[in-house]
Amino acid sequence: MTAATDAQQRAYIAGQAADARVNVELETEGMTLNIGPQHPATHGTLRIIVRLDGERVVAAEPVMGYMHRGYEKLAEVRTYPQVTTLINRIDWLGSFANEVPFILAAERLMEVEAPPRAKWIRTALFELSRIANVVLFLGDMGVQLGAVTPVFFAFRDREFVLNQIEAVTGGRFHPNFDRIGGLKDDLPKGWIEETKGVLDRIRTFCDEMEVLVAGNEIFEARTRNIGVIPADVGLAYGMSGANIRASGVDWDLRRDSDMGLAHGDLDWKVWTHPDGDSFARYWVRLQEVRESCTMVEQCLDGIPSGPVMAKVPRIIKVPAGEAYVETENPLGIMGYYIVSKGELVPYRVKIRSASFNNVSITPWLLEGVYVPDVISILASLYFILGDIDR
Amino acid sequence: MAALQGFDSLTSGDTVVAQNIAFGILAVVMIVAALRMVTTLNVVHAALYLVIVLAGAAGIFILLGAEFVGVTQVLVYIGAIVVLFLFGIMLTRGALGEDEEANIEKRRMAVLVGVLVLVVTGGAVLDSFGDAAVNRAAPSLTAEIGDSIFSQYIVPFEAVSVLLLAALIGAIVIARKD
Amino acid sequence: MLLNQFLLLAAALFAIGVYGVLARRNGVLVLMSIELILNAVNINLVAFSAVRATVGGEVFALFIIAVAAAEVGVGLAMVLLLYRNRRSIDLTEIDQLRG
Amino acid sequence: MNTLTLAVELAYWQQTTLRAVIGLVAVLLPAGTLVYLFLFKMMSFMQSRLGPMEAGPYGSLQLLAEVGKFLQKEDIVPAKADRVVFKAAPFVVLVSTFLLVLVIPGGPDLVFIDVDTGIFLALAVSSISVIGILMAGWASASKYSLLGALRATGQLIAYELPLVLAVMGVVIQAGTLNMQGIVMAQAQGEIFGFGGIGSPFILTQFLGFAIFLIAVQAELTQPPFDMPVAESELVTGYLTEYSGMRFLMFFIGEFATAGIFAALASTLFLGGWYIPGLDPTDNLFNVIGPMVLMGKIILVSFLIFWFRFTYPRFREDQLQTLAWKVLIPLSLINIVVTGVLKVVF
Repeated sequence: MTAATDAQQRAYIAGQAADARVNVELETEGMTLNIGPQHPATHGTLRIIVRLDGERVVAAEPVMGYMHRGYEKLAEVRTYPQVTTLINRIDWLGSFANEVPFILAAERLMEVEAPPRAKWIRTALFELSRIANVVLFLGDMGVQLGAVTPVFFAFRDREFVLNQIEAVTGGRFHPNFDRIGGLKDDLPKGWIEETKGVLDRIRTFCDEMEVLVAGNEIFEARTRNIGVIPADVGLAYGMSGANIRASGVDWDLRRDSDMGLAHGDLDWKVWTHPDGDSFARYWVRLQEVRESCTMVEQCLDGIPSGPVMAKVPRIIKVPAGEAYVETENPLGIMGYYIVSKGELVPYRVKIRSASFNNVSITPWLLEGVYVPDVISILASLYFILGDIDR
Repeated sequence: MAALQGFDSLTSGDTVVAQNIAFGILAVVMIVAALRMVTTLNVVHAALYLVIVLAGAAGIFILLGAEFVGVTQVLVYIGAIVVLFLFGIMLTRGALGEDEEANIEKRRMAVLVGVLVLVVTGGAVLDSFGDAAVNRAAPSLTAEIGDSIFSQYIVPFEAVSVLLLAALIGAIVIARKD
Repeated sequence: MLLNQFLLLAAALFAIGVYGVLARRNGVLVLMSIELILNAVNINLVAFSAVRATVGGEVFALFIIAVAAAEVGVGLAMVLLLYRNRRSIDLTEIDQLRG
Repeated sequence: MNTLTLAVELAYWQQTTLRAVIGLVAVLLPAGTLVYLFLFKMMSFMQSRLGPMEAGPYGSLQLLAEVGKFLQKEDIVPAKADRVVFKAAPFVVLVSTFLLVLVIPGGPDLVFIDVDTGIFLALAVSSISVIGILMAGWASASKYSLLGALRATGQLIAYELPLVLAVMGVVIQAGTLNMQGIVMAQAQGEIFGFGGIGSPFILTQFLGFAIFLIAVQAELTQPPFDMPVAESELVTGYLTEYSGMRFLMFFIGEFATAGIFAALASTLFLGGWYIPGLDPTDNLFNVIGPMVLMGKIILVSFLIFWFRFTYPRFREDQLQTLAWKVLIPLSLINIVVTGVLKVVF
C-alpha cells in the first residue's frame, strides 16, 4: 500500500463516522478501530486507523498532524539564534541533537567554523542526548509489551544523564546551548569526572535491559519475526537511523559523511542486525547506547583546550544562499534545508525529521498482523510525536 | 447453599417452610426469566435471561439434594454453554444480534401449542403423582454418583464420551473457514 | 416439599421452551429454547431421583448436561456456517437443501 | 453438617449474619492485604521507588484513601451503553468472588459450608465471572471493551481446563472433593512412611501446583496473560468505560479473587490451615488456622504477583497455544501418572 489518496482518506473518515453511529450491537468482523489520537500506546497524539478482521489487521492508516506546531513557518519570522529555541522541541527527548544540524547549516552559510573544543563538546552533548533519548526507548518497549518495571529503571537512569546535560547547558529538556560559531559556555568544573560515573551507570542499565527485556522468552516471542522490514522496502520508504540499521543496512551518517562533529576522530563501530524485525530494532538500539557511552568517554578524554566560540558578529546576518545539512540524530536522519536572503531571519527552513519517514511505513508494515503486534511494532519503530508533526 | 444448611435446623416434621419459600422464589424467578427469554428481541438479553433460568435450575437441584448435578449445571451450562452463546452472538452481531418480531399467526400457534403442552403434562403430572412428597434426608453423596456412573451406567457413559468427541470434531469441521 | 411442585415447574419451563422453538426465527434463540426444554427434563429427573432416594436420575441429568454441551457446540457451529454463507440466520428462510 | 462450635447457641438468623460478616472479611481482608503488600509496596521496591508513603505509616492507609476516592467519583454510564447490563456486570463478577470463598476452610470447624463437592463448586463458580466480563464488554458499547471481553473469554475458557485438570491430581490423591477432606488427607498423610510433616501435595503434585499457578495467573488476567486488559493497546479492555464505584468493584473482584485463588492453592497443595507437628483435630486450629492460612496465602500470592510484575505479556494466539499444546497435555499426563500410582501403591 502506498500513501492513501484523498478519496481513500475520505472513505475512511466516512466509515469512521458510520461506526460511531452503530448502537450497542458491535461487530468484530470488518471492524474499524481507532488507535489514538488519545491512546495510551502512542504517547502523543498519533492516530492510527486500523480495519480489523477479528484480531487481524486488514489495513492501517496513520493520521498525523494532531500536534503540528508550524515550526517551519515560525522559523521564518525568528532570527537565527532564536530558531534554536523552537527546534529544541521537535524531538523533545534528545533536544540538543535537534539544534546541531541547524547550527551546522547556518555555519556553513556564514562560512565560520566552530573551534575544536566546541566541536568536541558538541559531540559529547550530542551523544549524551542520544543516550537520554534511547534509554527511554529501551524501557518503554517493555511497557508496550506489558512489562511495567523496565521503564522505571529507564526513567531513573535517564535522570543522571539529564543532570549532566543540565549541569552544562542549564536546561534539562531544552538546552538551547548551541550557538553559531561555537557554544554558549565552557564545561563546568568537575563535570568530566561526574559524567564518567554516569556512563558507568548507563552501561549497567544496558546490561540490565539485555537480561531483563531482551533476554526474556516472552519478549523474544513477541518481537522475533514480527514487523520484518526488508532493507529495500525500508530504504524505499526513507527510513533511517537504527530502524534501517536493524534491517542490515550499514548506513550511519556519523561515519559515512562529515557532519562537522568529532565523530571521525573517535574509535567506534556501527551496529547492524540482519533480521529487520522488532527484536533487531531493540537490539541495535541497545548496542548503540553502549557505543554512545564509549564515544562520550573518548570525547571526555580527548577534549582539546581552547576557546569554545569562534569570532562571529554580534548581530548575525546570514549571507544569501542555500545549505542542507543532515546529521544522524537519535531517531534517525535529521536535516535542515535553509534558504537565506541575507537577512536577520531565514527565508525558508525545511525540516526533515526522522520519525515522519519512519512511521510512513506503517500502512505497509501493519497489514496482516495481529492487534497486539501493532503496538509492539509501533513501539519498536520508536517515534516521537513532535518529530513526526513538527 | 449456605442458607440450605441452616434450613435443616428449621425442620419440624414434614413441613419444611424455608425450603418451600426458597422453591417459590426460585420458581417465580425462573418462569419470569424464561418468559422474558423467549419474548425479548435482543439476543444478548435472551442469553442473560437464560443464565438466570439456569442458575435457578442449579438452585432447584441443590434444593433437591443433588449437589453434584447443581455444581455441574453451573460449570457446564453457565460457565461454558451460555458463554459459547454470547461469544457466538458477539462475534457475528447484526443478523445474530436482533430478531425481528415473528409474524402474528405463527406466534398465536406457538402460544396455543405451548399452553396445550402445559395443560396436558401438568394434568398428567397432577393425575399420576398425587401428593407424593420429596423426603430429602441428606444430600446425595458425590462418591455414590461416581460409583454408579462407572458400574451401572458405564455403557451410557462411554456412549456420551464418544458423542462428545464426535461433536467436538464435527463442530470444528463445520465451523472451519475454507 | 411435594414432588408435584417440581414437576409443574418443569412442565411450565418445557411449555415455554416449546413456545420459543416454534415462535422464534433466530437460530440462536431456538437453540436457547431447546436448552430450556432440556433443563425442564433435568429438573424432572432429579426430582424423581430425590423421591426414589437413588442416584440414577442424577446420573442421567449429568448425561443430559453433557449431551446438551455437545448439541450447543454443533448447533452454534451450524448457525455460524449458515450466517457465513447466507448472511442471515432466519430459520424460516432455510427451506431448501441447496444453498 | 457442621455448625460453628461456639460457647453460645446461636439462632439461625444470627448464624447466617455471622457467616455473611465473616465472608465479607474473608474476601476483603486478604484482598486489601495483597493490594497494599504487593501492588503498592513490592511492586514499588521492584521498580526502585517507594510507593505510597503519605497516608498513614508507610502509606498503610493509602488503600482507604483510594477507596474513598473511587466512592466519590461519578458513576458514568456511556450514552450508547445498555444501561441495565452495564450496571449489573460488576455485581456478577463480585458474586463469583464471594461464592468462591465459601468452600475454603479456615480450621477444623471454621468453614462456611462443608459440602461434598467442595473444590468442584469453587471451580464452577469461578467460571461465572466470565459472564460478568462478557456483559461488561458488550454493554459498554466500546470497541476496546468488546475486544477485551472477547479476548478475556477466550482466555478464561482455555485456562479453565488446565485449572480443573491440575486439581484432579490432588483430588485423586486425597480421594475426595471436599476441601476439609483434602486438608485432612495432607495433615494425616505420609510420604514413604514418614509422617512428620504430613503429606503436603506440593511435594507429590508439584507439576499440578505449577500448572495451577500458571492457570490462575491467566484466570486473573494478570501479566503475562493480561492481553484482555492490555493497557497499551486496548486501553483497559472491558474496564475501559467503567468509573468510580463500579470500577472499584471490578478491582476488588480482581484482587479478592487473587487472594482466594491463593487460598485455594494453599489448601490444595500446601496443607491449608494445617501446620506440621500438631494434631489436626486440635481445637487450637480454630484459632490459629485462619492465620496459618493467611500466611500461606501471602506466600502463594507473592509468587503470583512476582510473575505479574516481571513478565511482558503473551499475544492471544501464543497464550492459547500454551494452554492447549502445553498445559492441558501436561496436566493429562499428571492425572494418568497420579491415577496409576494411586492404584499401584
